[in-house]
Amino acid sequence: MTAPVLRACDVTKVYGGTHALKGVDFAVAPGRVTALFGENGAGKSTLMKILAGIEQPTTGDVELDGRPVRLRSSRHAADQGIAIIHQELSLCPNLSIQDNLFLAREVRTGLGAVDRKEQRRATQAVLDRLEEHADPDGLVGDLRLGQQQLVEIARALLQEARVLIMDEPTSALTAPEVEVLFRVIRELTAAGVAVVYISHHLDEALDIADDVVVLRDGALVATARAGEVDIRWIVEQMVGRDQDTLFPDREPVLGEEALTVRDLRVADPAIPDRLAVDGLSLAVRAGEIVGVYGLMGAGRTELLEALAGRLRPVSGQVLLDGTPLAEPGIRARIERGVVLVPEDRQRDGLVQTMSVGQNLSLAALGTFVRGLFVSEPRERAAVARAITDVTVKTSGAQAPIGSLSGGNQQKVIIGKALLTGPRVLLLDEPSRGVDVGAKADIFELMAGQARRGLAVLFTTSDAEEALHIPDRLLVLARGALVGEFRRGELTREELMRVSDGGTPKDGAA
Amino acid sequence: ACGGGGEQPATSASASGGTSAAAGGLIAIITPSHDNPFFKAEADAAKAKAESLGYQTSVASHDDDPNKQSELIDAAISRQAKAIILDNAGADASIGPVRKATEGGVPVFLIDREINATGVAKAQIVSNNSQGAQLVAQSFVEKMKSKGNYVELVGKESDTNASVRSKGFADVISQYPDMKQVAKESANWDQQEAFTKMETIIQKSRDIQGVIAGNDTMALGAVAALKAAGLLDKVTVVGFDGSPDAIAAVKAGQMHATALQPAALGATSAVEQADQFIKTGKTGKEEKQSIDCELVTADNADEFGVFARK
Amino acid sequence: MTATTKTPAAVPAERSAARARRLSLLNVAFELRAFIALAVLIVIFGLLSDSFLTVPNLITMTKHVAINAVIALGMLLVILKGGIDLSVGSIVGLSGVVAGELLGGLHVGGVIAYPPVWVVIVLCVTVGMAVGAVNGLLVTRFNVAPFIATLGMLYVARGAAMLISDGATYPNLGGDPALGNTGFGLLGSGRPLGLPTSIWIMIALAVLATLLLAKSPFGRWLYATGGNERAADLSGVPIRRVKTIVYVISGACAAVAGLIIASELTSAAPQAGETYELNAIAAVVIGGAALSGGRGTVRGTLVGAFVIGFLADGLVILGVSTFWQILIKGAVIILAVMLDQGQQRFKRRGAAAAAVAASKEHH
Amino acid sequence: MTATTKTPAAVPAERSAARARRLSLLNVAFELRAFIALAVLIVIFGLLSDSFLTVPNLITMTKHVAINAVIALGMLLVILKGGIDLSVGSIVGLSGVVAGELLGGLHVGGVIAYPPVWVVIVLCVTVGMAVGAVNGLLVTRFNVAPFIATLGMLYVARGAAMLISDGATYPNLGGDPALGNTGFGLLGSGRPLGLPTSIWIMIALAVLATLLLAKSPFGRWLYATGGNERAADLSGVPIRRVKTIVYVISGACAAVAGLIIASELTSAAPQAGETYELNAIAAVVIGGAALSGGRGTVRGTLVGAFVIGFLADGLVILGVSTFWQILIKGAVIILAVMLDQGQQRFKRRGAAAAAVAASKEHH
Ligand SMILES: Nc1ncnc2c1ncn2[C@@H]1O[C@H](COP(=O)(O)OP(=O)(O)OP(=O)(O)O)[C@@H](O)[C@H]1O
Ligand SMILES: Nc1ncnc2c1ncn2[C@@H]1O[C@H](COP(=O)(O)OP(=O)(O)OP(=O)(O)O)[C@@H](O)[C@H]1O
Ligand SMILES: [Mg+2]
Ligand SMILES: [Mg+2]
Repeated sequence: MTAPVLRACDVTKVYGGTHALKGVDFAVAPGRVTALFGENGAGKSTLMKILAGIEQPTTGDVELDGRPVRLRSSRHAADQGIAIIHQELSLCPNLSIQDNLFLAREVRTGLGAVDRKEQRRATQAVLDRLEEHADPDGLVGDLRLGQQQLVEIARALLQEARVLIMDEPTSALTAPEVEVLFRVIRELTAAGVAVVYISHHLDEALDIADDVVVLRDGALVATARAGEVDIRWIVEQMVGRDQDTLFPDREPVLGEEALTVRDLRVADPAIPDRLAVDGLSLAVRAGEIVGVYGLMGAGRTELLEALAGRLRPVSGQVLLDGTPLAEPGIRARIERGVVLVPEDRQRDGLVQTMSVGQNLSLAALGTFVRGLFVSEPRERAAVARAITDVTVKTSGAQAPIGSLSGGNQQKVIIGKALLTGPRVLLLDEPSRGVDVGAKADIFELMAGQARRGLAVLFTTSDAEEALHIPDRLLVLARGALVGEFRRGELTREELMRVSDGGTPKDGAA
Repeated sequence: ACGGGGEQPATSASASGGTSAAAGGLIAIITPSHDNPFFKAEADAAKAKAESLGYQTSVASHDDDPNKQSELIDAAISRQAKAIILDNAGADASIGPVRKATEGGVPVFLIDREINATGVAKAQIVSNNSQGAQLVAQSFVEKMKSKGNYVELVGKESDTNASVRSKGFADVISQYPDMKQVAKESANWDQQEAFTKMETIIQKSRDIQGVIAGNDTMALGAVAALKAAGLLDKVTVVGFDGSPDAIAAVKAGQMHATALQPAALGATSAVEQADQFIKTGKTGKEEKQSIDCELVTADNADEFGVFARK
Repeated sequence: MTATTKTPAAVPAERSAARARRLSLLNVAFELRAFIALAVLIVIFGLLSDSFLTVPNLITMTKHVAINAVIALGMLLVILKGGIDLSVGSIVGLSGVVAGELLGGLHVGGVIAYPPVWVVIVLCVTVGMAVGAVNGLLVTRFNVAPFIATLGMLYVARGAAMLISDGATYPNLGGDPALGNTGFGLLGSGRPLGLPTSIWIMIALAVLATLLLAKSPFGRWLYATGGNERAADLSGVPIRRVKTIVYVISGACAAVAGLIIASELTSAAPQAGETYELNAIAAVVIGGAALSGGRGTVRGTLVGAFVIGFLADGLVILGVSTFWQILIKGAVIILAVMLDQGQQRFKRRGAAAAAVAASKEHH
Repeated sequence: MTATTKTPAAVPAERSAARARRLSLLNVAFELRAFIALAVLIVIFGLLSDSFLTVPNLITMTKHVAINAVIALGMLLVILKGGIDLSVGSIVGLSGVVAGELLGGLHVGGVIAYPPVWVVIVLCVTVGMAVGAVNGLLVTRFNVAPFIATLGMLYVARGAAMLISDGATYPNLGGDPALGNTGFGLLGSGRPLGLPTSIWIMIALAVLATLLLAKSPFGRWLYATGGNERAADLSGVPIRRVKTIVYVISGACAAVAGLIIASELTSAAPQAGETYELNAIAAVVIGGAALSGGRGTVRGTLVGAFVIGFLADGLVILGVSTFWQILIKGAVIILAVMLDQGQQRFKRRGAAAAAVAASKEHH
């Protein structure tokens, strides 16, 4: 193996109370693709941010070409030839594609002005290379998510870096777009660029990788040559424990049909040109856990948000216990017993300025009111019960919500939803970004609620979860149902094929 | 037609913004904000007089912002007004704009406040602030039997009239060694601020026998504070302007005196001189004309109306 | 590191508990910073002037504080929501003018009706609430930024006050026993139990506001909306209603302040209340509220109002020139908020340092 | 749906191109809304008054617009960043006072030096920039919210202006040929090529600002910082520098406006510029900028300044009472911004309708 160009030596990173990285050694070699695997929250992005100068390690060093460097900022790292594609899009929606691509590294004319012509030419060239037909002067905010991700990729390519870090570059890309990206990656490695590739699509990542590195709970647990390992091995290393304890068996006791959805159409709130949910019908019975699997952008979030009353569907019908949920609005749905645990914890789930207890009781506040005021004893009792029910680890109801770990924050949000006494529990990616233990707790919680007769509908991006947790799995692609399976009916490979192959309507597009 | 007040002569029945070809042309009347009744009275009087002489009028307020005043004068020039009747926004800050108007062919007739230059405006018809202040101060001293502690409330410190009046007060009161000024605060011509400051001053010492204020609004604020503190019987309050509210307070025995500035008189006289100037090129009067203020006390309060003798 | 007999899990738990205790002590100390600022002011002025620390003077100053405090309580709710209300100063003027107009008699079909004082008060507060409702409507239904919506209403309400009064001051709001509309002056000059009515009003509103914020569901909704509007929405909080209501309350508070002023002076001027919005905002922010919403208390806001009011009166008592008064006020606003920022940073740094220490222990 | 011979892929592409064209036309129409508002004003005033649409009057009005426009250009940059600058009005006053003080002579060790006019101008602008730098420092280093930092500086700068001038107005800034410091008046009264200097200054600054925003890297950085500060930071944009610079520029613009006013009046009053910040903010917002940052243009801001200026002057020419003027101004601000919101919603709704149509076609 050639000498590594960039290397992290015994790096730790602490955020508040969480240890995101625990003494990790990691190296990338020129001309090779290193695939980094790990569960949500394993610390992949944190490690990459440290290598790209965005975060400083709490302890440990970064070495470039064998010499220790302190990468002060992303700009500083970029100047050293390290480029990164961020997991979360970091584009300015109010600027054009070319402005985003050249932000802070504008091409200047002799007079010091931005050389738009040259920039446009270069932008066109890099877009062509990615086989993306977008106007270099079009606003980024007008692009669909996948195109934005391509812009993010294009920006990194333009830097002609020696080290290119790709943190989930394909989460919103279609299969043909991924093909193009892989071609570009191969061109880059042929030219001696070191590439780090992170993706939750394990087979895809294994496909492009030369080396494999697995992180678990902030520690490096395994490294290997790509040719020597298979997906099964990677999953084992990632999860680090028997899958059976994570995915307990259960025997559902099914009741009547609780939630019925008929021919639902929902416009994408970000890009109204597009229907995020396109003529979907489904049903969930009391006591049943139904999973919704799909790639990013499949429309799962919009589906759940429409059911929860946040988005107003373009057309279609939603029924609870056979009666239509006619009244619009989240409040009305909560009163009828339909409640959502949102995907984005920080943005939609928690009120950061409030305590654990206040967050827990927020949605059910009305039930504690006596006379004009919230009855403190009632609220306190309910909160205490919820904390034990959903097994939140906290110093008390008074603790600020920010002091909890991600998994416990997620449990608080679920607890908040359960305090409303729902009939239908909707959970959008309930296991995203929570650690293995909390994940098991959350699944156990879902199972417990189903046993008590709730209808549970949840989404996931994790294939293992999709295969093992739900009694019934719905696979979504581009807003439409492309498959429905009972537990055990489906293998991993089949799932990938179904969800990835585009909608049946589009055929082999 | 919006300022209200004043009779509408048949010749100018149309809205005031109409053609300047009609009748005798346009006279622009510019005063400080009409939320002070004094300026409103003055503007109303000028407007009524000008319209009775067959002129169009445009009434505007500069809110004591010299820049806005300058803009209003610009507007008058570009509309080729025949004359500007101006209660200005600062003795120094107004010289430039007045000169600009004169050079632009529009004669300016100043009322109420003078500017620190002569030969620029055609007339400066101002109430004699100094005389009025002395008049009030004299009466104040007499009522206080030439001795005692008193408070002075000064107007906005950037306003010339505030300092002229303050100096007028001092010219008189300083002759009486037993008159002791215990506090001097600016209340920005404002009633609520005068009220608050007076209350605070009372806290410093209740041993106060007199309050002399730069205008009636502040005097009335002081009256309210003194009344609330139960001191009004023992304290002599005097103001300046002769506003209807103050005259009512004088009649009610709450204020001892105020100096009435004959706003209407100055304004009508300015319009008459403007008319004269437009027709003959001369006003026939000296530039600086001062109109004496009149002392209003309980003895003669009934004789006065809205900034004028009845 | 020294060896320990405790289980590894127990160590960090205990440590972090100790840390939390330490931090919360610090927090209390800083929560008190507005109090500290106030205490510093009181000590300085008390040393420099004999008359400052007398009971009557403290009562008078508190009376002055009351007007700003009443407006600031309404403003606090708006700021907790993450908004701002620039129109309160104009509402103060409008409310007084409406009182003046009503006490002067209503022309109803040829006859003049003189509504009793309580009706006048109710109507004035209603006018304030109406202006607030327009603010709320603009913000919630038409998505106009609060700054712009209330800036527009600043002009509209002031213009309305001027038009109603024709720019004139309403003198003599004492009413006439013959007409049965006396008593308006009591709001300003009454002294139940030895304290001016306005102080009682401030106390009553502060108690109400505290109950509303700390005890009622609405208070919780408000904090949630200001803290994270999207999360509040998803939890079923009626965020539009919450937002509209805070503007209505703010308008009502401003109207009450307008009534107090008019009553104290027994006269109402349409230009009353100019720039009062700035004082109210300053009080709320000095009291520790975040302009971004979700953080702030009634107690803090009251202390903020006291800081501003005592500063102003104290400088008058000391005879400091008006010009210095302006400059010092600006400096105090900035310093108070910098102190707040310092606190936040300090808190964060402390937490990070503790975590690193804990992490070293691990190895 | 009717059959089509085109390939399935081509249909949506073409459709969306057509839709994009339609939308962009609509967009231009709405971009023009401020122009439309202006045009409506001009037509109404032109019909109601003969003297409105005369060349001298248009020049005069533009001269008045220039002062607000100069301040608004600086404000635009601050608002593009997502901030706000409340201190500009006070800087206007401070700048004039400093000019007055300097033209009156500097006491340097017993002798009095009279700096030439250009030195005076440079020093005044420097003072404005210094106040802006303090704003920037407070915002970037001490994390004080822009509203509060600049509110504090509003008082501090005003107090400073009052203290320097002792509240008095500086008369007669014409200078003295014997002292070699004449020419200050030209800034206000000069008429190169027939247009007042202030209009030329406005044009020059507008051109500079356009170049800065549209052509320079700094402009990109500014829009990026206002649009997504985190992304800008990650891309290596020096966001602190960008933020500080916009406050400095805003301070400089306000100082220039103060100089123009002082020069026009050949006198400088310390209270000059009160509430000018509100007019500047209104101009920027009417011109289509978002207070949240990242959206706004020089052209729009100029048109906004013209709307406000022409409205004020037109109402005076029509003889509308001052009270109505205040009210109408507020209403126009709100309406202009509601129009903007309407546009955004319209855009979204139009797109949603198109999406439904497209989906129906699919089936
Ligand atoms: N800014 C932050 N503040 C606090 N905690 C953080 C922060 N960033 C990351 N963490 C925590 O650090 C841990 C590692 O996060 P990281 O984003 O590196 O995971 P990841 O492996 O990239 O996960 P994913 O697959 O979801 O992207 C998580 O527990 C996360 O909650
Ligand atoms: N990282 C992101 N950055 C910006 N916008 C995003 C991001 N992720 C999602 N969105 C927006 O949120 C909407 C939610 O749709 P999304 O793509 O999440 O559908 P989904 O099927 O729920 O997929 P997933 O749950 O994997 O995100 C998208 O249309 C997109 O506009
Ligand atoms: Mg990650
Ligand atoms: Mg989703």
